[in-house]
Amino acid sequence: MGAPASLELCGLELSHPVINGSGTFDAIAARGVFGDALLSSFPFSAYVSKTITPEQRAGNPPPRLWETPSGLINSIGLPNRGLDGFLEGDLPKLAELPVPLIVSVMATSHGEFARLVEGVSPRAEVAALELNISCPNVESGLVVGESPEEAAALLGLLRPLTEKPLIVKLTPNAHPAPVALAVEAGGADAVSLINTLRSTAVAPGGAGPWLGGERGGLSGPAVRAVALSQVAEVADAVSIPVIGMGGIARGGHALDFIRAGATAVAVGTESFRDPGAGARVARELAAEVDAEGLESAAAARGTFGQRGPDRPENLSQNP
Amino acid sequence: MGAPASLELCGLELSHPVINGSGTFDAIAARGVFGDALLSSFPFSAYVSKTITPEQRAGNPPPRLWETPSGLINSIGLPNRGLDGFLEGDLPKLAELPVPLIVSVMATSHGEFARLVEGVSPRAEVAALELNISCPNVESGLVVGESPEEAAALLGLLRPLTEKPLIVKLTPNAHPAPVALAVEAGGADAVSLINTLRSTAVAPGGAGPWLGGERGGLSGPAVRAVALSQVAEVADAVSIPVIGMGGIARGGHALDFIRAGATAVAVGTESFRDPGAGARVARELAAEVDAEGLESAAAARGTFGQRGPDRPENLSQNP
Amino acid sequence: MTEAPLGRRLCELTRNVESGGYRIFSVLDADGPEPAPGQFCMLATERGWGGEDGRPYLARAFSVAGAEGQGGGVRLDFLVHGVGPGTDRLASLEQGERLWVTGPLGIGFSGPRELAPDAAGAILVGGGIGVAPLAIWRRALLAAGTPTRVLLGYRDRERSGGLDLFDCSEIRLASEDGHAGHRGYVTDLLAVLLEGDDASSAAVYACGPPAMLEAVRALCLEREVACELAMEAPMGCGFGACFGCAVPLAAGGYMRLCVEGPVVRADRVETALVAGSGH
Amino acid sequence: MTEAPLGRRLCELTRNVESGGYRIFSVLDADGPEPAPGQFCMLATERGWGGEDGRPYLARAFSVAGAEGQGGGVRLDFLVHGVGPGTDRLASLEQGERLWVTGPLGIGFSGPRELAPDAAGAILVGGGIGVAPLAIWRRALLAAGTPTRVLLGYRDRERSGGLDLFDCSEIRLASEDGHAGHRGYVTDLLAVLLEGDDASSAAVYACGPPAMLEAVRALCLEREVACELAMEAPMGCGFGACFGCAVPLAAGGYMRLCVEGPVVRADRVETALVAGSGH
Ligand SMILES: Cc1cc2nc3c(=O)[nH]c(=O)nc-3n(C[C@H](O)[C@H](O)[C@H](O)COP(=O)(O)OP(=O)(O)OC[C@H]3O[C@@H](n4cnc5c(N)ncnc54)[C@H](O)[C@@H]3O)c2cc1C
Ligand SMILES: Cc1cc2nc3c(=O)[nH]c(=O)nc-3n(C[C@H](O)[C@H](O)[C@H](O)COP(=O)(O)OP(=O)(O)OC[C@H]3O[C@@H](n4cnc5c(N)ncnc54)[C@H](O)[C@@H]3O)c2cc1C
Ligand SMILES: Cc1cc2nc3c(=O)[nH]c(=O)nc-3n(C[C@H](O)[C@H](O)[C@H](O)COP(=O)(O)O)c2cc1C
Ligand SMILES: Cc1cc2nc3c(=O)[nH]c(=O)nc-3n(C[C@H](O)[C@H](O)[C@H](O)COP(=O)(O)O)c2cc1C
Ligand code: FES
Ligand code: FES
Repeated sequence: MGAPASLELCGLELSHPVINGSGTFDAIAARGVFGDALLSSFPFSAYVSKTITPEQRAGNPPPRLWETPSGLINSIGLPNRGLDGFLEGDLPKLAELPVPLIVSVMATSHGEFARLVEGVSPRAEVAALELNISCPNVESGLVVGESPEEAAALLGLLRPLTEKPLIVKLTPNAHPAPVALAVEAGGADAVSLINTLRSTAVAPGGAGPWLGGERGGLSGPAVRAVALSQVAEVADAVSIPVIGMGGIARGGHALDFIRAGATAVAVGTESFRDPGAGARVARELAAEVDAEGLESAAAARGTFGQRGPDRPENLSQNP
Repeated sequence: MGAPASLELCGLELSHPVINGSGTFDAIAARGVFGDALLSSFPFSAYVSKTITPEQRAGNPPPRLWETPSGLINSIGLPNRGLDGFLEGDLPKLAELPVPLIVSVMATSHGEFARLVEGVSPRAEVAALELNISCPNVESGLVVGESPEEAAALLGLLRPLTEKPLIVKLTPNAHPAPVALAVEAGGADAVSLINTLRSTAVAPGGAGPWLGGERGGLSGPAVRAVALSQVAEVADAVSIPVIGMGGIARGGHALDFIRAGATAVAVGTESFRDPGAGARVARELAAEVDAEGLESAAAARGTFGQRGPDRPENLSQNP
Repeated sequence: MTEAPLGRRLCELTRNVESGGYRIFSVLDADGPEPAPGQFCMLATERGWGGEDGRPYLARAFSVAGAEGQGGGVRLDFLVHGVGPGTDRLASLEQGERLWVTGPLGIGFSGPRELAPDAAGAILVGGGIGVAPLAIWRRALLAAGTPTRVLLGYRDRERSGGLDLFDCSEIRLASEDGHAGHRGYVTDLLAVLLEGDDASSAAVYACGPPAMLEAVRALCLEREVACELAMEAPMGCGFGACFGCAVPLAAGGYMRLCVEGPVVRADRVETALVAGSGH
Repeated sequence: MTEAPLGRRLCELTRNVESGGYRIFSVLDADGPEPAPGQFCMLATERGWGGEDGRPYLARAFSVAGAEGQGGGVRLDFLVHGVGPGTDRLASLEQGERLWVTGPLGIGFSGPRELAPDAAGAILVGGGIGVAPLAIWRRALLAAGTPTRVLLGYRDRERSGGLDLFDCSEIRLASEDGHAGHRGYVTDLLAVLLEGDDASSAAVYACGPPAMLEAVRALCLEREVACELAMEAPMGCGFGACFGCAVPLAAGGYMRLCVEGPVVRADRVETALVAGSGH
């Protein structure tokens, strides 16, 4: 296991390439459950907070989960304490984590987004911000993450407000590469993807949607092949680092995402099945890297795209 | 099993609501394998041909398949004999099937699309046409099925060319409802969805993409929750019938799609696991309809959308 | 509460026996601590998780029904009733097979005096598969010398297991089909008890189907009897990560049942009828 | 070729025995017809298909290695080597478990004289798990009185099963590790045979890993010996529905191996090294 696993991700020093997906690991709750072992063996090399919004939110009515073949639909509805509650209540506790802290923020207007960035970024405990743009801009009615123009406008506004790295989390429900290019041009330091795929389930017996929030987002192994394709497309398009995620459950999957062009990867739903999944995936990844005789995971980066010129004539969406 | 299962789908009389997904059942090959039993117990209530293109295509180099958790990526590349080969070689054999024939067509320019419709639609054996618009328009560079404007323009061209029903097969890689509205306005008689989700896989060992075609399309149970959501959205938006598909493997799944607003459903990948899947799903569907005390599957149609006014405040893509 | 080791661990199945339509199975947890009564574990089998329909995918929550330190670790007992792919698979486990165990998780029961200063005794009210956490709780109460009554209710003979977990004879039974004890609901028995002195001198602990819990909750709130409910909600993770297990609070908003429960004071929740739970 | 019943059918496993690192298992097919030698079936277990990783999802292709009409239907024999989730699951089958069977599928072997007017005898060349279809073909040749030589090659002792399927003593063996017979490739044995008279008086039938098939193909084409290969390609359906099993043709383009094969004339294909097949 000689491969050095540490890396630099837009200025953050990470001890290995595996972080968590926003909203899939609550470090504060986990510390209550697992005690100080959480600090001494923290599973991720950076910690991404659950997305916070300007005001506090209770989240969606239950049921909030539905299990699908090899996947999970969640309709959580972003419960959080709001900006002030986060800064006062959560941030001091998250500052105790032994890894860099990335705070995920989301709002539905430019003004509110700016308020979040101005509130969060001056805090020394915060290493970087992730902009969750899978949200409508109430002013335009468009989903920011589905529109390169919207995304560019948002970056134009937020970039001057902070010198900390800005990571933009892309939505998978529209082609992500044009949006990735737009936020790169707007000064984003990295992009992360995929967020969950829009999906739903019928209540057993047929009485309408199962989920209290009616629609939800699909994650887990079921989406891995879609995520891999989107990560490869985005990594081909941009020069900034890509954080790849979507159904990663083992080290081999992480290596696949790195091959497709990711600099780091995130583990989401797999943590639900195994609270130590982040560390396990990092270990398995290091072992795979060794077994393949690579110098480091980074040496595999992007090899997916280098196949040579014999591409078949491709009718686009038609496989 | 008293429930009458027959229905009318844009002018076609179907003995039950289950048809096949284009490209997932080759009735000519199957007749060779299963003999005349195929004619006497044809699994589907209508037969959709594999998509044909103006000229013959060999398809993508192998490998063409990759199994994913609860799903399948295919990168087949639309092998077909081309319009003339189809009309001469395939159509006479397909005319022997005991169910209405729907011919799926695809082209990359308006002229070629028109040639296909003008070639296929006058044939008496053809009950309806399905337009596979998951393809680029080489003139504009846009994927027709991802752009309401492109889709509307195509319908404007093709609608006057035939009186036969035109079914438009939507792509799931962009929000399908705006495209569905555009083709409805352009005179489409029905829409079908979902086609496969853009996806890929890394070759074991990491030597680039596994698939000869590099990218492929994901189908099977893994995509069912995404398909259900898209079918519900489209059925909410349009008044023409919707043919729902994506991961249907059992009668209960078919009923879920009907609840979400589909008039008929299609079985694709499940036929690979069970050549008789179409008939089985139809049987199971009838049994479910009976068990729920419904008069017919149609009585369940759209009940998914009628949940009442207590919708939670929804932050769009964020579940 | 007892803290859980970080990460899931592979434990061997040492026993799986029939019990009135349910299965009681035990695993040997070599590394884990002894759970507190009312805590639960997330369980998944090592093999055969998943299946023709790609489910079960996530682990499933199970109350610890018994625990005993023994050579080589702690024996954990669980009671399971097959209602879906996960419970079916667990019910079919064979000795020597292995399970992924995460836990112990959640907040367990409080002693009667912690709930009400005058509560010297305990009344346990169990329904169906919900008898599981009451079994381990009863032993702890017994060990502490707390006077305890046990009321258990079952729907019918086919779903009437877990009695074996209560190694005592003083159980009052109710059954909806009348196959054992009082014909009717277990809450009928509770109502009678609460007519007497017990109302002020005992705390009630209930676990069972949502409708039963809601009836117990109403009875106890009405009579101002201290009461804890061991509740259920669909759980994705069991340790506060997914926010899936939301239960509406009387004060508005939601709590995560996995970290603030599964045992909760009856007056804290808006209802025990949590959407998505129960079967 | 034998037509298949429309739809998959549930058949019971009647036997599963070890054979030199492989497993030989038999199912009783109550409804199916007797397959022609070289045909295959798509198999999936009734339970435990799928798994922690959601695979196997599709059925898997297996050559029929033996078939015999008997009380209650036809006994079908298969030879399996665990190389992934599907073959592992099938290898673990226990008697009484049930399998989904679709088939018999594909085009089997042609008689020597159909391949070349002068070919009076047959040379069967098998490699590893590829000996399976040659076993049933050998019996048919024997029954027809066709002189037949059998050459089988194995990598090592751990992967050297299926000999039990050839109830005859006249097999020449090769093994890469030299544990049995000639140390080297089975194609060495074939090359020697083809030096003699056999080249013009026999047809060659080969099944095995892609590299072996390609070597056999080259040998036979060079010497103008009639030859059929039982090939492999990744198969999604087995009956022509998915177009997944494309094999490049010498004349350009592709064929679907499941309906135009799996047995094909060696000169018809561009190569036996089909991307995605073999292990
Ligand atoms: C704290 C706690 C303790 C528990 N203790 C025990 C115990 O000791 N013993 C015991 O037997 N059970 C116990 N349970 C309940 C047990 O966890 C569930 O019965 C189990 O999770 C069901 O899993 P399944 O796969 O068998 O069924 P599922 O298919 O998951 O079905 C269970 C219910 O979920 C819904 N459902 C149906 N399909 C889906 C789907 N696709 N996705 C999500 N939900 C669906 C339905 O309402 C169904 O009735 C406990 C639960 C909790 C929260
Ligand atoms: C006509 C025919 C007859 C056959 N007869 C026999 C027989 O008699 N006995 C026998 O043992 N085998 C036989 N095979 C081969 C057998 O079908 C395959 O070995 C089997 O399908 C492998 O399934 P698996 O799940 O065990 O392995 P898989 O995981 O499917 O792996 C097999 C190979 O597929 C590739 N692979 C890896 N991951 C994936 C993935 N996610 N999706 C797709 N491919 C992947 C790799 O190249 C791997 O080596 C036959 C095949 C054909 C086509
Ligand atoms: C229960 C749940 C809650 C989530 N909450 C958030 C969130 O608050 N913000 C966000 O950007 N992504 C959120 N996600 C998306 C994940 O971070 C991740 O992008 C996605 O789940 C795909 O990765 P996975 O398949 O490994 O889970 C959530 C996912 C799940 C399953
Ligand atoms: C192997 C394969 C080939 C396909 N070929 C076509 C095609 O030629 N034309 C088309 O419109 N859809 C094609 N599809 C998409 C299916 O018709 C269907 O839309 C999709 O597979 C989702 O349904 P399913 O999950 O039931 O398979 C193909 C799908 C598969 C798996
Ligand atoms: S079960 Fe995941 S937060 Fe409670
Ligand atoms: S395996 Fe599907 S066409 Fe051959």
